[in-house]
Amino acid sequence: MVILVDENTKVIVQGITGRQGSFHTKLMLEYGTKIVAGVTPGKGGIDVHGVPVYNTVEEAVAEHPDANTSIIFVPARFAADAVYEAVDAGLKLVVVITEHIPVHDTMRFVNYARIKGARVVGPNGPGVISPGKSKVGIMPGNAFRPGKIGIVSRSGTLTYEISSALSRAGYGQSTAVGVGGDPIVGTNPIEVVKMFEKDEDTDLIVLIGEIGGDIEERVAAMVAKGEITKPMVGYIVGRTAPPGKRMGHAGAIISMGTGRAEDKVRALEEAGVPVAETPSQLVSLVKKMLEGR
Amino acid sequence: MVILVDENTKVIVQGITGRQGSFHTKLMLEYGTKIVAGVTPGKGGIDVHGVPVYNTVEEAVAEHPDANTSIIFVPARFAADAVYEAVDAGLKLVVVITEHIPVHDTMRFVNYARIKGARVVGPNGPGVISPGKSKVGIMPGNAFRPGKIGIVSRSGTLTYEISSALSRAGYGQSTAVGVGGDPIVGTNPIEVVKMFEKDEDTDLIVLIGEIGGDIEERVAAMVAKGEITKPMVGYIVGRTAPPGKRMGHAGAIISMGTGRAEDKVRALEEAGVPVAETPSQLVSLVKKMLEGR
Amino acid sequence: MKLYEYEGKQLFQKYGIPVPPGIVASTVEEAVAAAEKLGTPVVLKAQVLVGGRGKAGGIVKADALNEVREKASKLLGSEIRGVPVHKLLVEKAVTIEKELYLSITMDRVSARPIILASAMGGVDIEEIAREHPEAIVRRPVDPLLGLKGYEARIIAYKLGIPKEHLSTFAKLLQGLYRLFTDYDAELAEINPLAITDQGLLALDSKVIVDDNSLYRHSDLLTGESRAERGEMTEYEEKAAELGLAYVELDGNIGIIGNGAGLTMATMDMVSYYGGKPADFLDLGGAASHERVYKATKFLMEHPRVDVLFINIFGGITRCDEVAKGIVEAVKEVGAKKPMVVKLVGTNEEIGWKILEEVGIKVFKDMEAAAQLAVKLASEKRGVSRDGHTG
Amino acid sequence: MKLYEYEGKQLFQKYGIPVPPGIVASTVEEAVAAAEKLGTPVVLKAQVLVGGRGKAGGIVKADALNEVREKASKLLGSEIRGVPVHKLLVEKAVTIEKELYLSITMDRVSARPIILASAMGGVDIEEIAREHPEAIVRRPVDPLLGLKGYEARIIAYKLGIPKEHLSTFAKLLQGLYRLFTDYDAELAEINPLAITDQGLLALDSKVIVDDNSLYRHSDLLTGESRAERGEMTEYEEKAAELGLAYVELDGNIGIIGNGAGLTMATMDMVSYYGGKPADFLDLGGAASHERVYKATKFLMEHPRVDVLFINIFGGITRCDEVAKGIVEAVKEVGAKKPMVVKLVGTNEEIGWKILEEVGIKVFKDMEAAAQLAVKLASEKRGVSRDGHTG
Repeated sequence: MVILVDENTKVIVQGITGRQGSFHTKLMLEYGTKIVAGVTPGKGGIDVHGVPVYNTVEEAVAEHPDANTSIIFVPARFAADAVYEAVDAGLKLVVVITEHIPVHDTMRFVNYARIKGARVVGPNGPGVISPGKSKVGIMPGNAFRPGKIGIVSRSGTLTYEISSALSRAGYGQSTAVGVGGDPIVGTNPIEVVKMFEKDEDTDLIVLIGEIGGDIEERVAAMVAKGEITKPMVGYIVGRTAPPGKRMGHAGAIISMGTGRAEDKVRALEEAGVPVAETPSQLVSLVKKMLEGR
Repeated sequence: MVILVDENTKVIVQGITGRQGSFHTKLMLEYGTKIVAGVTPGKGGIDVHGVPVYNTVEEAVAEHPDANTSIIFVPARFAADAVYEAVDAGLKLVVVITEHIPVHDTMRFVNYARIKGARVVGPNGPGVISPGKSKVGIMPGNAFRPGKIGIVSRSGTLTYEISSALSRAGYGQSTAVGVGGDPIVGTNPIEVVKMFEKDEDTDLIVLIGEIGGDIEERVAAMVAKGEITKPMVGYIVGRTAPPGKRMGHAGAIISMGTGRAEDKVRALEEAGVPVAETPSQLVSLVKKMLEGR
Repeated sequence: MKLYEYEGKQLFQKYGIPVPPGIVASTVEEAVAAAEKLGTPVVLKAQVLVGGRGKAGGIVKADALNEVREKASKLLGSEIRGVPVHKLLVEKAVTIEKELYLSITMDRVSARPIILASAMGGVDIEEIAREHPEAIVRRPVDPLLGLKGYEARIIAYKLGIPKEHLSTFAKLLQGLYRLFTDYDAELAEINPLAITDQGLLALDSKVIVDDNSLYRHSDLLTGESRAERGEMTEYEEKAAELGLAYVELDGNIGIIGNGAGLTMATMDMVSYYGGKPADFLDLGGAASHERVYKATKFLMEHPRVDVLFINIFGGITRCDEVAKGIVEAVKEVGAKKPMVVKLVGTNEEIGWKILEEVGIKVFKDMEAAAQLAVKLASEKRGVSRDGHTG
Repeated sequence: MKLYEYEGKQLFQKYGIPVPPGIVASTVEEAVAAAEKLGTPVVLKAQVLVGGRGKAGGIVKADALNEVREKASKLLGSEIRGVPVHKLLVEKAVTIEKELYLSITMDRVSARPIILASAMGGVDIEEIAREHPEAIVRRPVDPLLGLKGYEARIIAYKLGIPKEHLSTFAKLLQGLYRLFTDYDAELAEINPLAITDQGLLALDSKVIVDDNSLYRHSDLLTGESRAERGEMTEYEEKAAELGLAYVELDGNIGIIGNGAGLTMATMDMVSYYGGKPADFLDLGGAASHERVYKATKFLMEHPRVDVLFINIFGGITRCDEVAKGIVEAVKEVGAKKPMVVKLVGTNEEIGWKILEEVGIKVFKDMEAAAQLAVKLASEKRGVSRDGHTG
């Protein structure tokens, strides 16, 4: 079953004529993702890597009524508008790659999407991949392979590093979700963990967290309450980060007494979720948990 | 069955300590309306005609979880806030009596209520009465009696005049809805007519319209298309009103080529809805239609 | 409240909507100075709040300063459709390539703001609607979210706005929407919105602000009265000061009702029986005797009113209060004009008694009362005519 | 961007949030003049962007002008927690009856603004949260609708605000919410919000504006650099100018990674093996060789860095580009400092070859690389110590 994206995912690329949009459209097509249309205002009529381009999402959806997903590469100042356009056109999954979107914009479009029954993933994230089925994102496809591990992560590259280590060790992934590095994201790890819990194609959940906020603590609380029953392994980065400083991601900051890595690690461990200190330890923990069953 | 309000309606009066709020609370109680609580910020703890008063609707609903309806008497500047408060507290019907509410405020709270699954009736209207069951409004109860006529009207006093004439002639009412005299109202005559069409306690619909907008024309179109099958009688006032002038009601104005009484009358008559020229004619038309069946 | 063209254009500028360079002038000298500053040719536009100003000669072009002087002298102090011209907007003339129509108003059915736009501008929207309904783009806007950029672009594409003006148009429309909401407008209209040699320009403005919202727009209040602005007659302004909902009409039967619907029904009925209403005057809900007294006195003193027809349904309004108010007025002003009263409802019998004591006949049926009022009015006109000829 | 207390209070005034009368002073004379104008007693408040300013002596009361002179002289030019004091806010002293806490920030779980309020103000929210979690009122706000009046009142009731201050509190909170959204704040905090002899007053302000939104808040940009404001170190500002996401730390192992998570993982691993990271430096996605060159050169020239540890996972980023950038930097600066590179992923073999050609050893395993970096760093410190002692 996997989560969020699969072989039925039909994608519209917003900002397809930009450098990033065009480049990743090519990579997604190569991966096998079904991209049905692209949108760039004023560029309607051309095509990009064989994908027809429209001026508006409304138009693109009218021509390609099977479209159900959008991936957004438009610049930060215009990204919120692009999300509204996708949601209003009826697309039910909107993956926002763009970084540096003002967080108040994000709060508004995330709440708007909720009202309209659509889901946003991101912003400022790598997107979603269900290996072998669909990649709606910018992750390198070769770091992933099909399997039974569900990965949810606040980080991009670290996820690739870990999934490729898991892949090498023989543990493929059902779906890997990069939720995005901003303080406010459309889909947070709590929600993704719940999806994995229900997904019959996922046997074990890898939670890659970092400093900032208390989402990891809340996942731990869900595990402690028995709401999550699948085995889970954690990895939390930023143990050495000083408080009050943003570590690259806008969301990676210890502030107002919350967000410390040590609190997250403790909460997870107290809930029975082993937490790795290095990627190789993480692979061993996964191995141990799966073989221990 | 009747529509909107009945014996299960449990009312919270917002602005209960004001002159109007207190006076009409008394009249509604005398009519038999089930008023469970009142709200006036800062006046929590007192009671008005035996009705306990709270500072907030949240508190009133916590104490009276059976409340499902609100009637609002608060001044125009605070009325929008009162509607949000009622809707957020989970009340599903909000009757707004207040007049002079800025219409942009109304647009916003009407759309908000829709999203939250609540219905607004009004503003600037007399409210709703289902004779013998419940009166959530300011209409004189003795002008109405139980029966099978559904009345929907943009006017207050004219409705009382007509319903009392109907009552005297032996035609009681299932429900009478005063939608309000503003250009934007929470529930328009189209919606009320649809409710009457489905209501098994309503045999005939009386539509009391006036100049402004084209809602009456749209009702006529529904009749013409066969979407409304119950007998209907119309009465449209403002035949002698000049264009560009507001006739008392903010919504009663002929502008931008729409809203003329003659167009409404023509549309209704062409759809087969007889339109009265005077209240006594209206009673005769009702008589004829009901006896002709 | 309707805004003058120049007031609307000041708001346009505040919201980034481009308008031609222009200066307001109250005197001929100011107009000439303005034209000199702007450079000729200019357009002189009479600032009056009536429709069809152009056809009535309120907009004229002047190619040179002496022409400005001559035409401004003619316009200032003249009347456009009965409204005196106190101010001119002197604007630099532009070369128009194409005229569009753009407005935002309220859609009663969806309870949302709605954008109306057409590539056929320069004429009334009614005319476009009648003759080319398919040429109007209609798009309701979610009032909780506002107009999103992509929605403005969609409208631009539908109007066929040329590529070079697309982003200006989208920004302009978003500005107009913000103006519409920030200023509680009932209508914000640009007609024509022109593609000119100077780019996209709003050549006219029509902004109507919701009277109920004026308390939060004190920047719009100029101190000029509604009568001075030509939005109300002198009597309407007087009635507004008394707190009465009153509209002046041209008949001779003075009408008082309680409730807008009932009052309009009263007007209609008078007309149905062959009479002519002199006004619409709605007492509103729960009218006190003071209010009734004020309204009655006001109409009794109105020169055009020959007969008074008072039509009351006493629901929350009490008939005894109404009767008391009428009697107070009659006692003060004297019963110079015949009066027909229909009075039913709460405390009706007390009310009837109060009125009958001073010799006022009371009806229970509004149709019979209307017929009598019409009859009395036609007699009065007869008398009055006799008086003049006699 | 963090705002100074006085900047935050200027915004407060714009949004109708009452603050004590106050004047900013950059010199002792200005401070004395301000105190004279306000009337003593006054409070002198060092304008520095660090926490715990009060405990560090940055807030002092002065009862008379000579005391103002004396204390302002001491404060101006001194350092509060390492940050030099350039400006004082001179405020009229008030008598405090009660201190409350009030802030708006973002709630990550609900993706909404959240109001935090407590009747126990004057101390850090962390302290209240730790010791009296039940004393904090939390209320998320719908960002599409904004904070409604009734919500502000509910919070007031929950805090037990005295009746006479209820409506001021509700207006103040709505003002704070508008400020929070209008200025894209991550945090808008009033601590303490005090009930004083002058009514409700915001005695302090803490406003943090989202850096990503600064393009729409040009009114906040004072021309002062982030380093001058004490928000960044000199090197952080330099890195920002180079477009690098860099945070300075106090160790000696310079860290470069691609991706914030991987870079933090690299720091953690260095620490896990006993080393001390000198920084966090994230190249971001799809880094070009120019970017790698800049980052490498920047750290090689940083005085505190003894060893460089570069940890790259080549996904979209190509390993050959990374290797090229490193070699460019080494060629320019010279290989004065040992360098450990872990490089895997897209085009890794080309990358390895490029690096090996200049004698840089490349790892495929980040843990082995981290261990080596730590070892080299401790040797280097040894050498360096030897150098000093020798």
